[in-house]
Amino acid sequence: MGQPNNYGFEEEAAYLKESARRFFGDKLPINELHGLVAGDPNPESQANVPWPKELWGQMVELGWPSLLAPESCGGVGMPWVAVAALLEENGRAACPSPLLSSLQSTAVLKACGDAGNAAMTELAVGRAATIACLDESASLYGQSVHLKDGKLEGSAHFVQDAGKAERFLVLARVLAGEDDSAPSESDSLALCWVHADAEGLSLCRNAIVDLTRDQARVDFSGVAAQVVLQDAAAAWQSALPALWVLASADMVGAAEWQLQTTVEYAQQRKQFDRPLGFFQAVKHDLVNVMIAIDESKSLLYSAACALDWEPERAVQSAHMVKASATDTAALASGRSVQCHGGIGFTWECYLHLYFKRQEHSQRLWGDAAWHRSQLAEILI
Amino acid sequence: MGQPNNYGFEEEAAYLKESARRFFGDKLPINELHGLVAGDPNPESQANVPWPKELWGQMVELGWPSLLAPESCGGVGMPWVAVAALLEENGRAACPSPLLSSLQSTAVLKACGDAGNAAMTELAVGRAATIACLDESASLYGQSVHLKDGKLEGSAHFVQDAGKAERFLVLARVLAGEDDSAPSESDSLALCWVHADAEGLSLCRNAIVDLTRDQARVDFSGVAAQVVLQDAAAAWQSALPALWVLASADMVGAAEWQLQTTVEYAQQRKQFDRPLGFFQAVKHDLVNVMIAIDESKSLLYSAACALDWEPERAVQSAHMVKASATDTAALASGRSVQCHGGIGFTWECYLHLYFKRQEHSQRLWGDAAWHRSQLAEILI
Amino acid sequence: MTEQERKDSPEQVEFRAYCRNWIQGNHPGQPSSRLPLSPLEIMTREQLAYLQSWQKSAYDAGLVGCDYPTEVGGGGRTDCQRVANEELIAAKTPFYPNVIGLGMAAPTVFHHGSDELKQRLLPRLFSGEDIWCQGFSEPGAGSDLASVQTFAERSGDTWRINGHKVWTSLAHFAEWMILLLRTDKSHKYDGLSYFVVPIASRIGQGVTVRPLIKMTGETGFNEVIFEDLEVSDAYRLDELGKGWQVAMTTLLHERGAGGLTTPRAGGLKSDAALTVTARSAIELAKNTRRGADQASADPLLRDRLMKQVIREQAFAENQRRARVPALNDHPMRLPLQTKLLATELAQDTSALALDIAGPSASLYLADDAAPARGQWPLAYMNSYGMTIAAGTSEIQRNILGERVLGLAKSK
Amino acid sequence: MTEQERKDSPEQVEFRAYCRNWIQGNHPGQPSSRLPLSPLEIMTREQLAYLQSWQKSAYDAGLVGCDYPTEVGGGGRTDCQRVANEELIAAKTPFYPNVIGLGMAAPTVFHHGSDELKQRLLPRLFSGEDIWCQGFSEPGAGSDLASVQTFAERSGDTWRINGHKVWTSLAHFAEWMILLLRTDKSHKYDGLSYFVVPIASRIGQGVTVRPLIKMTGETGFNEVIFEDLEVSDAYRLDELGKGWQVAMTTLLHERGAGGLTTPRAGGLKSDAALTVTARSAIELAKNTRRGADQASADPLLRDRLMKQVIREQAFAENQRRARVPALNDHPMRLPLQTKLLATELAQDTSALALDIAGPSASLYLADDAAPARGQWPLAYMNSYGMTIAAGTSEIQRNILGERVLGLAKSK
Repeated sequence: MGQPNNYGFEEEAAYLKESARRFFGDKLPINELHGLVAGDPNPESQANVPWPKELWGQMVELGWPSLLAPESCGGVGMPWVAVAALLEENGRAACPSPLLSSLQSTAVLKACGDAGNAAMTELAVGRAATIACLDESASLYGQSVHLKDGKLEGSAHFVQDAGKAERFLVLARVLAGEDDSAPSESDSLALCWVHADAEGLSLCRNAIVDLTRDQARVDFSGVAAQVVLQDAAAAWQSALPALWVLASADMVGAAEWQLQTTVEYAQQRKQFDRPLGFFQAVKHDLVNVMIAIDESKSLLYSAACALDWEPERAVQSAHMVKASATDTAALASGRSVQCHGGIGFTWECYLHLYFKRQEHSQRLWGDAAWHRSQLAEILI
Repeated sequence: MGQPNNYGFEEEAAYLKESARRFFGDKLPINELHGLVAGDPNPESQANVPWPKELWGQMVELGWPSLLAPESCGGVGMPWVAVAALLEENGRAACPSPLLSSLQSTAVLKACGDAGNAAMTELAVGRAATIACLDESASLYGQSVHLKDGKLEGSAHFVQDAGKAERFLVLARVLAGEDDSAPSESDSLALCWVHADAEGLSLCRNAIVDLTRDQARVDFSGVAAQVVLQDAAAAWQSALPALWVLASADMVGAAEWQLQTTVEYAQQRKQFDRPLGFFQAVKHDLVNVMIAIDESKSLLYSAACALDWEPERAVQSAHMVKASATDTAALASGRSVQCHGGIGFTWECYLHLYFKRQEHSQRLWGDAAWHRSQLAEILI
Repeated sequence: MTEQERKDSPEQVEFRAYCRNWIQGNHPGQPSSRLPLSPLEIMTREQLAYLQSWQKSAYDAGLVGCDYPTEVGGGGRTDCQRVANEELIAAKTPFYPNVIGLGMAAPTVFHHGSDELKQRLLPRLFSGEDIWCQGFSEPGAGSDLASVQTFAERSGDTWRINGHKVWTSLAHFAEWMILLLRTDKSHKYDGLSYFVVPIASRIGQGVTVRPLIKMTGETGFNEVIFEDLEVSDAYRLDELGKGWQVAMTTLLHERGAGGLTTPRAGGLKSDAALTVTARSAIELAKNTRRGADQASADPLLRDRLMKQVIREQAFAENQRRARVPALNDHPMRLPLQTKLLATELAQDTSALALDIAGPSASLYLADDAAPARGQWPLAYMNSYGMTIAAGTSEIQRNILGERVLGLAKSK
Repeated sequence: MTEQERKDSPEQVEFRAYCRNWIQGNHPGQPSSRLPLSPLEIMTREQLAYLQSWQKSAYDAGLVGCDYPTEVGGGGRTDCQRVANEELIAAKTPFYPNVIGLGMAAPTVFHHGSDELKQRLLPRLFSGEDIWCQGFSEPGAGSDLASVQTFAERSGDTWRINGHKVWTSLAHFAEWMILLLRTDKSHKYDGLSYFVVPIASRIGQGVTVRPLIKMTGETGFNEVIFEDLEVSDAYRLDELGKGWQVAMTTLLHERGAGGLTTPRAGGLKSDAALTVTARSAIELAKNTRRGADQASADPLLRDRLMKQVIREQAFAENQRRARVPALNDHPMRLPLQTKLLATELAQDTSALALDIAGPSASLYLADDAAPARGQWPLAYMNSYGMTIAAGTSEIQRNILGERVLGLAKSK
């Protein structure tokens, strides 16, 4: 199966993208976002994460968290390219919400076949969910939570939107024998569905740099788990490209905001009696950011389209876009602050929200070098 | 033993550097060099390497090839920093001569203790020499020439200035047993001294890009060898840092020529009614080249000084300067041509001589990544 | 079915089948001598003759100029050139030699020339019988194109031209030149006009072509000196004083779809020449020994190779996305990047290949032991021609910053 | 014996021994609370008091202002400040808080102030009792310093000052400011004059200090607003209209030896704070798990780490080579690189550290699990303060291109 030239990006996807841009522009202008999340600058203060809950309610009403779920589960069954476009707008708005995490959870559940339907139905009615899968070294293969006799034990690290989630989709190592200490190659992996208020589950919130996310270590102590899929290694593996694509979409959108905001500043701000943008040091920097964004954006729709049309190419396309978007985010963050000069270094300038969100995203779900090394395994 | 603050760069070294600059400026102006080596542009033509032999004669008279040799061998016993300075000027002039190769040969002979004295005495009276040590994959540890019963067999690759050399200093694997096919860890290495006109020795000249060097594969077929050192692995190993430092000096000097020539062009050439250097794209590029050169140059004298004063630091200092100078050469070459625009891309513009010399040097004696990987073995 | 094919119109479906069939029976096979890396590096009459004969046979079969009207020698089809090119690429045929003609002169003459000029010039342009060159750059006007000094003085219906053009690829083989010159010295932009002028037929009669040698040692671009060359006013394109606007048409085609860098009207590479792609660099890495291993096992080289693979894929996807309006906020944002990206990509890929080759990168075309017959150092050096010619990379970034991002002009 | 010591003069030999001995008996030990990364990030009175008390004790012992004449409160020695600083660095003492005073105000006042001003101001500057700040940048004059609009109007021997300064580190703790302002609106450069003005003692009487918060969330730099602040003409440095020349003295000290970036008159880091060095990044890599291995085993990270090691070593060797005339063709070529290199080096090293830390780089100061207590993301963000303040990296490159390479001014 090949890909359509236009990525299968049809009218309904374009409409979704456009209306999402308007939605965020109307409901979450940058000054309001800043007022909400940047109230307490003190870097030594503990994690406390205000976020626009009402907005999330409206997103649920618009059906956004259920876009990916099939109609049989109460979803809309939109193509991946449409969801990528939505998340691009989400990133452009730097919106703090469990939208990305919920859609990523859906992506994993979709890979579970019918076994994922019950959980997906909950997601489709607006239950915020997130994936708990990383160990302390951020390995993707669930080394630190295990499942035994239907109970979860251990800790999942770097869980995104943990404070907003009502459900956790937990990747756990299934212990077969008595020995529950050392993980081994032969352990199987299970996916479990856990309520946030389940007994034995507790959050240890991280104090993070990013003001538009929340993150926690989730501790499981004999938590009764609903097993979605007992032997989930293949499903998990096949869902990973979608997770990378969705995470990349957020970075591409945020980078575009960084570019446009800096371009506006370079048009208005004068130095030596000329607009900043006159100077090639600024102009060429911004052009390089634009080029990087466009490369990532083109790879984004190509990879999303692969998820829709050409799943056999999805892994390599997804590695490409996450590697590219990560580098783009780093470049856009650095250049946006540097080109703003002094004002860009202040808390009152909105840039820092995006700078921090991008830094956060860059190192989640594999950094650029890791994705390139995986790609090399495929292509060399 | 620590290093003197001024690198031990005393008056006689300064005088040598200054007089070398004047020598090359007087005797080998760039237009004459270009006329000599760039007479036949055809890239399909076979290797044919004109070089200024009379100039080499004058260099011998000035005692340059014998600077490193101790007085007991007819040399001058100058410090390494002085020799580095001389080779910086040699690189600035892009001079085609066996000076670098001869001084590198001396460096290896010096590491052989008294065993090297006889050969060093020949070098000191002006016999041009070069090192033959690389196999086809450019490994530094002599895999492809072997010594048995006093005879050399095999081929050394990428031998520099092979067409100019009167002596070859050959690194050869000593075959102990009957089996002469597979090299093994237990083979010892020997250093041998061979006349260029020895029976059984033949050159297969390479057709190379660089117009200011010559290079050949040297084939040995039962060549009677004068063994300088039978068990030479340690001496060879200890001489390597000096080889890297001397090669780096040439690149630093060549890069400075590239910078100054391009700066002059950017001062004179006008575009859009302004000198080229007005535009930050050009100005900042050239500043970046300057910064790179200065880093390499500072590391160069530091490493040369380590050879003189602090041999235990010589290996890491030499890795640093070869890595740095290699990157500097690449940057200076690319930017010099690009900033010149159309004229920089022509044969008649002298830039290409340096571009090609730098490209050649970058990949000799280990590229930048290799030197960094070796440095990491020491420092991490 | 390939991606392209799925969206073919009925006309395209039929034409694609026709092309595929024709190419199968008419592939010219390998030439007797090495072909250059691109049409701009053609060095010998022998190379030229081989390539001209190939272009002529393709034109006769209807594979060149497909979308131009039949009255000017075209095929009268709709969006079919793309189809022909895709099939030629897939079949790895050689490129066409008349690359400046097809990529730049044809659209310029078509949009701005008189009917008489179009009917006279375009058929022999498409067939490759008349090679074309471009007279824009001058010793004093490289990046600053509007400052050209070549001057045409009118007397009745005749113009007398004096001036000096540089960087004119293919001029030594060219019958015709598209020529930007000055007809009024008092206005910088409005003083420019645009002509087509004969070259080969006027050598020694007002035209001197002097080959310049590139840093690679190859010939292929030239200085052209005009001394009292007389041409008729009928050779003028568009109105007097509209030269700058006509030149923009030329450059748009050059920059947009990359006449110099990407196949446009069928400018395809021969199998015999190296293609400067990440794939070729990967092959080189696999065939290069690095100590005990292949160079392709080196983690740093793998990382750099993948960076190039990703940039290449992004470049291809840019071209695809440019045609999806809903995914473009500014219509020129992607097209204006094409030349810059393609040329810097080729530069970085060939630089990487040299690092992969290690000391063997020193070996040049005439050395039997050289990897890829010495074409990697050749490609790396030629890449600077690409990042300099037709608006340096710096100028491309100015254009993008000014026209797309709306930043103040850097002049 | 260290490298430095070998070249000591007899005076330096003796002074070095004295310093070493004094420091041994007077190291202030660890503070009770976290110290900031640099003096410019001092946030609390508690931090300040600790550091001021340390500077005072060092000054009383003769380790501050060593090379200034005794009449202005200095030590009257020759080239001994360097020796004191080397010993302080070796002993890992905390830095001095009055970094702008020592690095910029002191040389400026010394070279351009009246004898009366020098004798009154410098002793309390050296002792750290009076903290100093610098009033150069304005909302409309960042890189373009000569366009400052803060204006002083004369009436008799009194000046009335109105204006708005930004980016004034330490102003919230400062007794004094060095202030570049305008006394004549009709000449850009010759209309500038230079004053020292009181800050803390005039809060509410013509001076408002409003802390700005950095992107890191830290305080530490400020806006200062002057509304009819009246100061005596005795506070002027040098002649009326010579402000630009005086400012150049300030900037030369700032840029040359890097008041903001390298220890000058004894601005040293506390042991408690992270040092942004390749060595620290290597330690981080050794302590970070990456799958089954340490991050320090990753070939790509090793390569990046070594790049930083090499740049750091080159930076140090630049300072050394700058003092060997025979190895310098242009006397300002190396000194003018110092600020640019130091700040970009710190930026790249901290960015690398974040990549090494991986997802843990998300953890900030208040997170117990954060590597290096969250100071790497702090350092990375603060590095942009460094590459922007005191002449952005872009301005530094202009200065180098113009003053060292002799290229045309980019303005």
